[in-house]
Amino acid sequence: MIDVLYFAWVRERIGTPRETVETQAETVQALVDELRAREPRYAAAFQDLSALRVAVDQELTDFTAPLAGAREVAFFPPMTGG
Amino acid sequence: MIDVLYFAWVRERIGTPRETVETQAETVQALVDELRAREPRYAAAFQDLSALRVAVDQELTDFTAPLAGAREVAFFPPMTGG
Amino acid sequence: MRVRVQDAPFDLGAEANAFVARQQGAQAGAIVTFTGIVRDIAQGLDVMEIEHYPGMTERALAAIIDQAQQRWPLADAFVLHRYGRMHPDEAIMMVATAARHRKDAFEAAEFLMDYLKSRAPFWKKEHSAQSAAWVEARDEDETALNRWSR
Amino acid sequence: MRVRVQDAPFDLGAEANAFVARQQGAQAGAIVTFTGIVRDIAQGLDVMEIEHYPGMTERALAAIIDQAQQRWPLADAFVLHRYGRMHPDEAIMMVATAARHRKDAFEAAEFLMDYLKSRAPFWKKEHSAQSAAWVEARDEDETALNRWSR
Repeated sequence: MIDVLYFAWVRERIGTPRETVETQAETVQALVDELRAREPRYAAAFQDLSALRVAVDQELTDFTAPLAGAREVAFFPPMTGG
Repeated sequence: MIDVLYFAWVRERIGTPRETVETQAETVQALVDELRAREPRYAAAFQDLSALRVAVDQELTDFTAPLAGAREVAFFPPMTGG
Repeated sequence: MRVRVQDAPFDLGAEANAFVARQQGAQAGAIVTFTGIVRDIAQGLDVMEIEHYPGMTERALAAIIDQAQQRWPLADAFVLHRYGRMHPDEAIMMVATAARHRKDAFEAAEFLMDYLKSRAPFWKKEHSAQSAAWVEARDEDETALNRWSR
Repeated sequence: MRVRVQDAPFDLGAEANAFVARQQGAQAGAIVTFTGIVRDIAQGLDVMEIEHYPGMTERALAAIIDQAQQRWPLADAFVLHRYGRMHPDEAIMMVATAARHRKDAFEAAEFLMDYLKSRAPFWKKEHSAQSAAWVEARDEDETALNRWSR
């Protein structure tokens, strides 16, 4: 069980800001692959991973990051603060 | 006839902020030489020209600057604004 | 209080004065502020909407300030960033730095800006009468970060 | 009004807000301010006294702003500098710049500071209970100027 959060156009494409996912995925990449296989909207959101950023437990990381012990994963486009 | 202004420790050493000087000096350097010859307080103030800055008609310049047509010459130490 | 994330508008002048007042006696002779204002580049922007990641935002900003304080001898640093909806000419965010020397205050403020532009979880969306579009990250902002990795 | 030289204290926050208000509609998304505060480094400063050259001061500051506006695409720039007597923790001076991009606003503010430190006719004298001494120009300030002569 892991909380998955989406922001900006990723959120819009998937259609929800947050969901709880039942998964045994060991890495972010494995979780992405599971989500992609679910429904076209996930496949669309995760089509180009170079356009996405990921945070595990609110720390920026990359798609190879392990998910062991993680409670929260977030996907979003490159940030545009300031 | 030219107005000569002094600031900061130059003013303190010479003992006046401003005076009108009768001179035919053609350059700042020539004016400095005339002033130095006047009294010890001028010689003291103008002892080390590398420690001084000069403005002619309110524009920073150097000691070789001509005085033809100038109305105001100012001597002061390096600035410390900001 | 070094980080504030809020929906409400803020008064840049009041924030700057409060920041300076906190430096009393700290020998911080140099205070730099940066303020970002909503621009209406395409001459049709109605609303700038900013989404953020509550929880992570505060952590990310605090981590960026920690980095700045490790790199420069700062007396203090402050970041305030809004989210939600705002109009052209409204202030989006500000940073403030205090240091003994101006070079440190300037560099640290630029560093904070470069990092929070591309590493703090904010996303801008521009709404006009006709359309709405997410602002794309700029390559220059990524390039600006590289100068600090020396 | 881009230059102000005055004896009286000033309110940094009010000045910053007024500067931002003047940028309404100017598409200046980036506002940088620098404020210099009287420091009491030797822990005994009673009064900082600043002498200036009335007439030349305003001209020199305006010329420095002209130079900055030629080098960077600025929407606006402002310099306020006090003279006379002031106490530790009081503001001595401020600069403000407005530009479309933050890099221009930051660089122009640093340029203004570097130039007015060494090229505007102000002289500082520090008074303590025991003594009074003119502040000496720092080599670093002269060095800081050189980076702009590219």
